[in-house]
Amino acid sequence: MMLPDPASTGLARVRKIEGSALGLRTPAFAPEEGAGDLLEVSLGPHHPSTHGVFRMDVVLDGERIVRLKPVFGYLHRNHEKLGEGTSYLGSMPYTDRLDYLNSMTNNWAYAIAVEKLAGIAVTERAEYIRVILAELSRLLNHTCLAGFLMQDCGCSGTPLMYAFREREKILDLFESLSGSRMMCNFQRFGGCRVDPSAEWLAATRKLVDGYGAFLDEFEALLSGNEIVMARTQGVGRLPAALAVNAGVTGPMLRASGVGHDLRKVDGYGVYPRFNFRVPIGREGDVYDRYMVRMLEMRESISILDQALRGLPGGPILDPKSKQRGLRPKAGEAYGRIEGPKGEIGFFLVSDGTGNPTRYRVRAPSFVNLTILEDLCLGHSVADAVIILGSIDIVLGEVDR
Amino acid sequence: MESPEALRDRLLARFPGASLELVANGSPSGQVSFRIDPAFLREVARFLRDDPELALDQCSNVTGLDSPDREVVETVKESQPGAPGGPPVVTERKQTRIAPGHLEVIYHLYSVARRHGPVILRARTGNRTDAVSLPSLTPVWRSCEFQEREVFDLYGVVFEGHPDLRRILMWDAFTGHPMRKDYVEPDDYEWEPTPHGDVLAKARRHYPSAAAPGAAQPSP
Amino acid sequence: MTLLLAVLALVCLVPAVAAVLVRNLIHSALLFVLAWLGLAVFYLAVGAEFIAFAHALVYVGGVSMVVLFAVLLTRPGRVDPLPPPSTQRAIGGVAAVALVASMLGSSIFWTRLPSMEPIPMVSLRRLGELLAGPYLVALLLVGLILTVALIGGLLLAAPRRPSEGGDA
Amino acid sequence: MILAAAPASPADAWLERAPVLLRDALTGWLPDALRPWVAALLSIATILGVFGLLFAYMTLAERKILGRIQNRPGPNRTGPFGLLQPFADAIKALTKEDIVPRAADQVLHFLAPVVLVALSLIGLAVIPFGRNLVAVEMEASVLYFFAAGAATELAIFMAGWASRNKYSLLAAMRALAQLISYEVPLLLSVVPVIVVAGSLSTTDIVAAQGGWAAGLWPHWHALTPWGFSAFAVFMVAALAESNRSPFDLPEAESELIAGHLTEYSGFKYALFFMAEYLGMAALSAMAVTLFLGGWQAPLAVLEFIPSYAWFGVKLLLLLLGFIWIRATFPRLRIDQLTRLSWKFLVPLALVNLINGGVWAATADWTGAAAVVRWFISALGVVVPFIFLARSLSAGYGPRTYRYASP
Repeated sequence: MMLPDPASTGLARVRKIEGSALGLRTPAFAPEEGAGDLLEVSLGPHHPSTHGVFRMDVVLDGERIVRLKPVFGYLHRNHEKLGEGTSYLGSMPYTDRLDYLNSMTNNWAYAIAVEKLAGIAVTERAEYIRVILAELSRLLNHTCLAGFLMQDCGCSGTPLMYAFREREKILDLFESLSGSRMMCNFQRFGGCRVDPSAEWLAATRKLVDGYGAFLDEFEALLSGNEIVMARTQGVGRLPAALAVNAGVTGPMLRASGVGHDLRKVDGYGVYPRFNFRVPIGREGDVYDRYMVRMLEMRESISILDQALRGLPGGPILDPKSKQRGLRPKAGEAYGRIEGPKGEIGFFLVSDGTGNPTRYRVRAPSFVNLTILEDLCLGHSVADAVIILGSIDIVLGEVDR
Repeated sequence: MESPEALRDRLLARFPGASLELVANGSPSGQVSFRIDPAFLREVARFLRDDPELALDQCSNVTGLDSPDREVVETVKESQPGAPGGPPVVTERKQTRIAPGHLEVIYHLYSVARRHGPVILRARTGNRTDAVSLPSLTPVWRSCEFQEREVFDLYGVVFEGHPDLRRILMWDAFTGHPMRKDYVEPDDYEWEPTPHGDVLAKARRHYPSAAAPGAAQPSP
Repeated sequence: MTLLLAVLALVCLVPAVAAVLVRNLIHSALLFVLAWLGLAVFYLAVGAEFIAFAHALVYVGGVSMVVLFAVLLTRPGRVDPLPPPSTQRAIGGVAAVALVASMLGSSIFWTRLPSMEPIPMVSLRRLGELLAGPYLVALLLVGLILTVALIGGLLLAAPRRPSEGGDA
Repeated sequence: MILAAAPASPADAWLERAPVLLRDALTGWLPDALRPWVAALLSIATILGVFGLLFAYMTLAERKILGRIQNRPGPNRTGPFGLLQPFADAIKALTKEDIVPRAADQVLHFLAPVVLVALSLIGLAVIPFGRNLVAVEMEASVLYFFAAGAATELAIFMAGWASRNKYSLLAAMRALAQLISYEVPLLLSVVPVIVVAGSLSTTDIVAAQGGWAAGLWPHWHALTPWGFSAFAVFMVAALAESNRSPFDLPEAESELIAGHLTEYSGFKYALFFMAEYLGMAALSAMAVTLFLGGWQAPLAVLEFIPSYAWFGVKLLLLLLGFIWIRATFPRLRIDQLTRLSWKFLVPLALVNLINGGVWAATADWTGAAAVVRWFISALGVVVPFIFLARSLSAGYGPRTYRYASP
């Protein structure tokens, strides 16, 4: 067995947050006190459960984790620097590659930031289409996540395959609308690129109507499964105060019992017109994170139903809005929306030229990873894998 | 939430001696920000977090911003006494001057409890070379931990009091800060130069010290 | 038969000696497993089927696991920077050989075997009846002593973590 | 076959005696001294051939069934319905490069798969596959079977430790912990069968399960309350012993890459794969022998079907159960795995020991007393089960969720 030197690996570092009892109980690490042999294992970057090229530098006492450092950047291509060298419109397709499961919401977040920066209004019909696509994207993301999470729990692919069957249907919709399954490049400043046809809307309606039945089936198989509950309940508890302080957003924050949903808080787009609820958890453990997403999908179905029914006519793009050669006045804007993984925001600084001087992506996966170590300490390797799975990261977004 | 001006006044009253400046925003977004003296940054941040009316409990976004040194061309008017009795002769002379650059860190604060925001804080380093330290806000908001590491990695701002300031996206042996405006990207992305014609020539240009045959490892 | 016994003796003794000599603890544990297996085959060769299989089950299946676990879980002690001087090693070797030889010799020369009559074959059923009948108390006592020893060993070996516990 | 023409005793049927006749035909011309040796070799060859083919088609069946459960077709390119897939896999495994890590313990790394396959195979020697089909008859054959199987995890440990890979090492530790935990309920669940049958010999145990109550209800052990409980404990422990989902912790793919298999490739990897299936088949065969009446037919009228066919059907059904479970369940965590064994299976098996003893002591109860006997035995299963299951699943359960106030 390998014995890491505690001084060199920084094991003795105890992290604490000032001012309040926010800090999780970080086991004070004392290598000389009967802790047994320590084993330093590098989980990743080539590991089946790290959801991409991601590494966890883990120090184990038996199977108990006494230190865990996330290491990433393997997919780093300096997305933000690319944004500085590209026109405002030119960055739109790049945003697809951030969270490559949810290009629709990435597009929307970027569009909102630019619209704020340049003061562009969005047409009514486009707002509805955006909501429809964003909620489809949310369904897609949460379904996939549930499948991946179950895979991390050790299911032999069955839930994942069920999830992917539904994902394919949504991807087919995206493809028939935007021409691409995953890299949609769909939103524009002040609206969107293609007007959905009546057939597309009918197909979407069919999918939305059938999705509840899929969720019922999925939940009947998994949510009450004894082993799933035993594996996920009480694992990776995240207290609400720490979650807020650590900038955790999205379903993960809500699982900890904080009813914070930007669709309600910011009320962007036309979300205030829809009637939906925000499910929140109590324990903040992996099971809550899973269940909050399952319940959120039900609300998404309701939103989709309302949006499809209330979809107004009219143009999808303000004819006065400018796409190419957009030169916003010097200034800055931070725009954010509630992406499926949490708050996705874009911070843009313009100096009056055609390219932004600063193009910053606030990626939810990246910020949510901050507390990975706190969640995993004291748990076993098997738990670390599902805790990571329940955080829901996409490395395209973490590494940028 | 109170208006930015009112907040500025309140902060100034609470922290006398702090230089606090309201930075206007030319864009329609209207998101104004506060530029704060780094010496007071952490105190102000903690006040903003703990003040019951503001309760800015979430630091959503941490961003670096690079303003390189730039040449400023100024027109200097010099008046010399002209002919006696007559008006002084004004000569205009163009003078170029190097305005020192700086690195800036921007924090976007929101309140989850009271559902308002953003309140934007900015702090500047002294310059871009040796005085690049700023106080870390990670002790105030955990969400700054990785984001400040990223700013350190990509911009080179050193955060005092950060618990674990290491590179986060680039590898540990990397030198330089790629998000700075004056960063020049390498000609060759191969870590070990391949000894083949053009690539070798490129590598020589890029790693002059290692170009000598037999050099084990290029050290950029 | 003698040839078979000689081969079996080799199969038992060579791994046993090797187990003592090799430096790698895991290797010596596995060599012991081999020696135990040889012993099981020996029992089988002399017709004690039950003992042979029970021996394999308990030693190969159970004891070896515990030994391996113990080897893996114990913290390697401080390794001496230098091996002891050769004179010391020689003295230690001679002492060990003398000790073993005297024990073996005494048991071989001074043990009085009651008779050289062939031992009657005991059927498995008879063995079970004997163990569950006349020797039941003895069997239970052995079980009790082993249980007490096991619990005692656990208590002694359990790591003391005063501040630990809770929801770990 | 015409029923009326069936011979008086099913043991005399031509099909039933076919394997024996075949053996006699093959060895009949040999001198007497050689005959038992050649017969033994023939048994070995038959077991190797049959179980080798079973392994090949089990892998295919597993992939096909998993595929169907997961909305996909499974292998269907090689041969009709993918029937040649196992052979293609075998050729691939044989021709692949065998990579051994430089730091590995070369000898143990090589020995581990060999030992594992050998140990998985030798247990099959004492299984009575049919009325006259048992390779080795011995008095303590049940004990022999478990003694042979006990060392399999030792081979897994060797593989994990010799690879000098941290994942493999963790897998080795897990394999040890799993073995120590599950060997106990596995053996304990067998003891009542031995008590009731009064023998350690597999042929005697199968013979004890012959006959039917009221001509309909076979005397199989699994069809009595204590026997059902023992059967369930045995099968759960067998799942763990053969490292199958949901107890596949040593090779937990989502946690330890492939555990002890991480550093194995090519044919050695295939040997591990083979050992897994052979072990699974051996344990299932033992379960059939101990609890499901071995080669006995379920109904008297069905006895015209040869006994080895019945054995095969039962064996395949159990193997199908293994596959089905793999497709359905998530994996347990190591502490839950050991807790399940020590806090649930072992107490259950211990209670069942008494239950089986009572059953054996009351063997002469008839009429109304037999109903009482059944009732007592059922009580001895249900009550501890409810009690233990409650304590095992304490602390978790379905939850209700709130919605944020707008």
